[in-house]
Amino acid sequence: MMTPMLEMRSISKTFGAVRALRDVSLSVHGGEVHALMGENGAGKSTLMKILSGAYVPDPGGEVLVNGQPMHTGNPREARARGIAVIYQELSLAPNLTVAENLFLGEEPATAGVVNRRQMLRETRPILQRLGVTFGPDTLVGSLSMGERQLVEVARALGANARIIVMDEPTTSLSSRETEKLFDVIADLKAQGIAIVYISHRMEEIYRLSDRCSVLRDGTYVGTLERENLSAARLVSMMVGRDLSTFYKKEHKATGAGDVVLQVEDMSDGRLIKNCSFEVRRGEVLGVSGLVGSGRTELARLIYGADSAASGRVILEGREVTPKSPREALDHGIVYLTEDRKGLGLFLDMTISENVNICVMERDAKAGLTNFRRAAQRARQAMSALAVKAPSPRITVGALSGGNQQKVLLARLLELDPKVIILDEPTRGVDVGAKSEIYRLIDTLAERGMAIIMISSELPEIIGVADRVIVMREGRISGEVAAAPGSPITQEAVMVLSTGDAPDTPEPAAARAE
Amino acid sequence: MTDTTAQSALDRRARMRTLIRALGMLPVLILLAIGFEMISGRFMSANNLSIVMQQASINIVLAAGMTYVILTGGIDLSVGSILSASAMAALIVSLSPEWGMMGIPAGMAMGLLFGLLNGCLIAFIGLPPFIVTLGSLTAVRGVARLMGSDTTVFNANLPFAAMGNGTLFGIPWLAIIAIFVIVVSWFILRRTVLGTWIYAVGGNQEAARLTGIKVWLVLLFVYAMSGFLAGLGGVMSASRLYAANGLQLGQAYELDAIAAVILGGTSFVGGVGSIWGTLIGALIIAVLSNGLILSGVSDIWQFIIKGLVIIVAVSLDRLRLQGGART
Amino acid sequence: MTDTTAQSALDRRARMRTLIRALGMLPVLILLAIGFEMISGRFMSANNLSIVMQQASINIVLAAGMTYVILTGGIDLSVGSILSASAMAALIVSLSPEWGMMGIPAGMAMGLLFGLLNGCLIAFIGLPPFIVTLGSLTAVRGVARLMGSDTTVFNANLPFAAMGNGTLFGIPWLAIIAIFVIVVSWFILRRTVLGTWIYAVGGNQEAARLTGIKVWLVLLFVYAMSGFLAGLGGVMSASRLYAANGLQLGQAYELDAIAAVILGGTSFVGGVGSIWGTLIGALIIAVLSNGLILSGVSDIWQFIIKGLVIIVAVSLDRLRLQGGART
Amino acid sequence: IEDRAREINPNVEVTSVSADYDLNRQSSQIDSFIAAGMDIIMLNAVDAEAIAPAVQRAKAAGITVAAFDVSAPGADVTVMTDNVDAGRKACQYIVDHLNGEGDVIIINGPQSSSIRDRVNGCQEVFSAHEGINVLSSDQNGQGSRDGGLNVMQGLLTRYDNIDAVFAINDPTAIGAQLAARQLGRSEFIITGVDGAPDIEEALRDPNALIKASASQDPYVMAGQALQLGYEFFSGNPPAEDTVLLEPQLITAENLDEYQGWTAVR
Ligand SMILES: Nc1ncnc2c1ncn2[C@@H]1O[C@H](COP(=O)(O)OP(=O)(O)OP(=O)(O)O)[C@@H](O)[C@H]1O
Ligand SMILES: Nc1ncnc2c1ncn2[C@@H]1O[C@H](COP(=O)(O)OP(=O)(O)OP(=O)(O)O)[C@@H](O)[C@H]1O
Ligand SMILES: [Mg+2]
Ligand SMILES: [Mg+2]
Repeated sequence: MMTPMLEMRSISKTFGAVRALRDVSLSVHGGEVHALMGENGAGKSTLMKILSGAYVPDPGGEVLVNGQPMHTGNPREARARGIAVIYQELSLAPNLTVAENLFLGEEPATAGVVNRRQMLRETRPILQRLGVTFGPDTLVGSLSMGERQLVEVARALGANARIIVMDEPTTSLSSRETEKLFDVIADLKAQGIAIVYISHRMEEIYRLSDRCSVLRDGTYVGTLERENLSAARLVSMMVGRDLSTFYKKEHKATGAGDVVLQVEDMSDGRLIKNCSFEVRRGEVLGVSGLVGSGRTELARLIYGADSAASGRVILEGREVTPKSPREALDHGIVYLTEDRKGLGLFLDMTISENVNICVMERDAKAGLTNFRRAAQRARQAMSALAVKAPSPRITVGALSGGNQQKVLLARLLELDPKVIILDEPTRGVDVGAKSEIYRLIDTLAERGMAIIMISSELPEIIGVADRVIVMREGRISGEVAAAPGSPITQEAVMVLSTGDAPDTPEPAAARAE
Repeated sequence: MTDTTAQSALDRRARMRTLIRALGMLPVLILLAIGFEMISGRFMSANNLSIVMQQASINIVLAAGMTYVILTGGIDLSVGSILSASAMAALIVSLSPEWGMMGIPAGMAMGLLFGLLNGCLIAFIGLPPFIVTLGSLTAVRGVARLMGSDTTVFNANLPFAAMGNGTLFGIPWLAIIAIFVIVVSWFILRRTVLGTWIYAVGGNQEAARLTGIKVWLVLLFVYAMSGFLAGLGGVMSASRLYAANGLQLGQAYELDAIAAVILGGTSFVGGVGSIWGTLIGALIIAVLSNGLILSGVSDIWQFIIKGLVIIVAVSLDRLRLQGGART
Repeated sequence: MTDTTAQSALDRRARMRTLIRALGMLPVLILLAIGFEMISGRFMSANNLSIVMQQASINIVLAAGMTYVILTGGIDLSVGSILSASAMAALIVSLSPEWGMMGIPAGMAMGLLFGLLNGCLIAFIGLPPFIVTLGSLTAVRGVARLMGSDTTVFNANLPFAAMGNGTLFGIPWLAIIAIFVIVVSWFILRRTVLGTWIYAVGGNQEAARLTGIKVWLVLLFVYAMSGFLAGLGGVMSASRLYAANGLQLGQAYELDAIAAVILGGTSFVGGVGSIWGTLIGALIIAVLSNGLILSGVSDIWQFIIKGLVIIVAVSLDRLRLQGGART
Repeated sequence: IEDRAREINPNVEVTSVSADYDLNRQSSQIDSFIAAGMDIIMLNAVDAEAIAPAVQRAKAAGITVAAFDVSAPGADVTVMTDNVDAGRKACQYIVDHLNGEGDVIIINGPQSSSIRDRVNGCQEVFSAHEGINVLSSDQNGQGSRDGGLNVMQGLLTRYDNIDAVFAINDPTAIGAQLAARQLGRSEFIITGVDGAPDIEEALRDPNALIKASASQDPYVMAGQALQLGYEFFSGNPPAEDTVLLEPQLITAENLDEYQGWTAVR
């Protein structure tokens, strides 16, 4: 057998008291998609960051590229050796344009003077290959999460790397972009490029991976060949439990409840145009659409985070139309942001503080923090949502992505809301946690909460939602409901989101106005 | 069972770490004190320590106010000017025969007023704190000069002179006020809801807004508090000096206050830091000034040594923590 | 086809927006100029405009250096002290009979040296810029005083006096130097790889590190540049005054420089801003100082008006943009 | 100044600016005045030598420059206190009081030419008497109460016995006295320079440590400078272009004769 393109041998890494990785080895061949699986906090990202030079591993391990040892802990060197990484926590400079981000650190230049034209010229085909709608001159700061993720992908493509690591590249991508990405991956494979692919979406792993290695609690568990891949085996390797304990929603076609929330004619004067819909008690309303179709924007309008140009929000028959998040909260409308690090969590504060921050004022006596109540809430929330952390006094920044997501959810649930808007609630969350979140959504619905769930993952939306509205270019392009006996189909949603069906107007025309 | 033990052990360790971070500069302070004692042989006398506390007191009060502001990720450059205007107000009022003691509330009200003005501009119009307080640094300085028609106002029979020069059980009143301010600030920051909000706004202002925190209230509060404490500082200064001067008093005090806060480990980006660190930072600055005079170092060299000690102190801290946080 | 047109229209609009943002304060500048012309009737004379340019020149040079630093999210408080030390160096060297002209490179080298020292501490040890430059603000001031043994150094026959007082086609040399610095800075920031790196480090330092950008190099460069330009400022000041003084020269210049940068729309969080904005910011400050004197406003009121104008200027800007960016 | 200016010409337009001890700023201000077409510039120079080029520019523009308080080379007229003499007088008082023997301290200030002159004058006197031992002369009291107080607190801790203190100006002297009061020290006397209103009050107090201040009179000084400047401007150059006002040592005894700064004239 030929030497693997990439070999990592007995890598360990400790952060202070935390042992993130213990003696992990991994080898990847050219032309192979090697999936890396594991629960949140298993150490996948840490391993990849060691590969990219972002972290210095503990002494003892080594990284070989094409059989040659590589000096670790130096991003430049890793890059020079043909390694490109799409980071899970996006690492873009928001103040620069797409093109500038693509070439960051490798600007085409003569005598130190940037050749902007060349940059733009080389960026366009890469963006076209990914089928994005924004141009190379766009400021990254003005892109949505999903679009930024595509920029990251484009950057890895532009680097002409031999080894590409993709750390959860599809968390904010909808099915169309994901398909595009898969096409690209197939291309890369054909060119003999080695790909390490990290994802919590099982279907992606089945589709893409040639081999799949599993990490658990920072240790290497094993590698499965493609033919041996099965959900049951993977999950039991990842969590050491059986798949059957995981939650699967059975559709009980509800829809009997009264209307709780009505949104009428919402527009923001820019992207969102005349969106109207309603949600009933105990219903899970899915919101689907392509990246950049305006789902997040719409949710923010309803929540009062941005000011609407027109439109009303009617809660239980009364017009509330919140003008600030605070008003929305007071009315019992809560919103879970898709950007948990940027807009959700206070990373330097403890789990307890993050969970309690919304209800603190209510619990307080004469403005004094009620520490006993806070500790109690934090403890209950941590056990109810199975947050894996040694103590509620740990700062949230030190948790893995999935656990951070649960903390954020816990914060909203403490408010006991009437309507809850979840924006990509399972973004970057592992299978176990995902099933817990689905179970939670279902319990909440059963308790009579109205739930709006925005998601880019089609199977998830179809599995969880009772009814799906689909957005395209800032409008609600249609609705798909599950009837007993005829569940929502992926095709129905796809057609509405891309406008490919013959009877819908051409997209360019829609934009032209 | 083991879980809970492990749990509380971790808890304790986390708490220890916070403490160490807060007290980060304490070793530097102690080293400086020992050094100066060895050089001068007089530094550690009770008498001199009380002098150091007294000299530090005004900066401690200003730095306490600055801590609130910097915790929200802002900055207040106007404290020196506000101090000057407040001292003027306190003295002018103290000159009126019957209402002499009203000079104290007058000075503090003056400070509060300017602080509120800063706060309104920052909280409601959303102006950058640096520019707003730079503007008021200049404008309030003008007001302070105007109040005394550009002369030194003095009152040899200041009714509240005891505040500046008296002691309680041998501890100067100024020092007691400063400690009181620190303790109250600790209480506000750590024990009240408002305190948590302050940290939250500093940690991530947009997230705080989305969480329903009244960001405007927090911003208004911190700048008002900073102004109010600068007003208190003005009263303290007036009571100590029996005089105030619109042009010179309080010049560049903002730099000392900010230095104390940053030396104390509070981060410029906001959300991280503690009031105890500020206390230690302010004491380091005061010990340096006093100790260098006591050691007979000439004025010029005092500058050079002070600058170097500040840099070395944070270097030590950084090397010890090995953290890469940018402040 | 339609797609590309729409796209390039969008592109153009984005570029327009950047331009408007960069020139944000230009209307304020023009309004001020017109206002002062109406009040004093002399403001717009060629003679006075050349004086304004000359007065602004040193601050423009300092503010240009400060722009680099603030774009990376840092700050440099030491520019005033470095200016003073460099002016001292330039004058001391100029006094030697043969090597008089060497005063110019000597002053600039002095500035570069201190800038590099700041840069090393920030880039390699990772110390917070505020504390490092606060330390050097103090220490370098001491060095400047030491260099002249605390006296004013004076050279009536300064070999490079033309630089400070001469003109070229009626434009003062100082102004030409300042414009040159701005143009070069624009080129570096907008046209070179290093410039992109500076913006990247300011936008997201961690991302910059991960893409293999030598963050240390960028940091070293910006502080060295700031020091170097402060050194140039020192030479300019020396050539204008024929004298330098370690204690007083350059006091609080850092505030004016920072104010110019922030007035010019550069954000404190880093990564956003342009050098043209800085130029306009510095001109606003100079126009204010000159125009108020020309209009016969008394000193005290000059303070108050200056402070208020600064605040009003950014308020207008903020209201116009309706942006919520915190700086 | 303004009062006196109106006496001379009721329609006068007066603009005053302060330079905050900053040479560059002062230089710019003079340029602005030139542009504004002023007739007379009353200059309180930040630096006695370095201001020369700016003065030259003003004169070249046909403006009369009248320097006061601090000399300015090239000024058309100069009126200033003889600072060396002020230092001499204040310190002579100390020497006399100590009968030529004792440990003394000089609290220095920001190094401007007038302060340097005062210290020089003082040191001249001290060094002429062998019995006088200067313990410290390199501490900076910032010329303010605040700075004087802080520095003196340190010095008092450092030296157990002090016989006399010369402070470079009155605020520093008062600050030093405050420090002594606080620490319960009274073995020494203090002298200063200025004759400001607050020192009058201090001198009046029989328990004061401050015994004397060499006064200067800014009002007279500025007034005279303006008068001379105006005459020069009107084409009558005075016989001497520099007037050194002799400082007057005020003590508790002669305080009643002293007019002070605020007296109505
Ligand atoms: N900078 C850090 N400091 C301290 N601990 C860290 C740091 N980064 C990661 N960890 C810890 O290391 C462990 C592994 O984290 P890592 O991010 O590699 O997990 P992951 O497998 O990528 O999880 P996810 O699926 O949620 O992305 C976690 O326990 C995490 O808390
Ligand atoms: N902060 C912002 N400033 C300017 N434009 C923005 C901003 N955020 C998003 N946009 C634009 O609004 C459009 C819709 O974004 P939105 O986040 O609502 O999309 P989405 O449907 O939620 O997609 P995603 O799956 O990527 O989150 C995007 O094209 C984006 O360019
Ligand atoms: Mg990860
Ligand atoms: Mg979204």
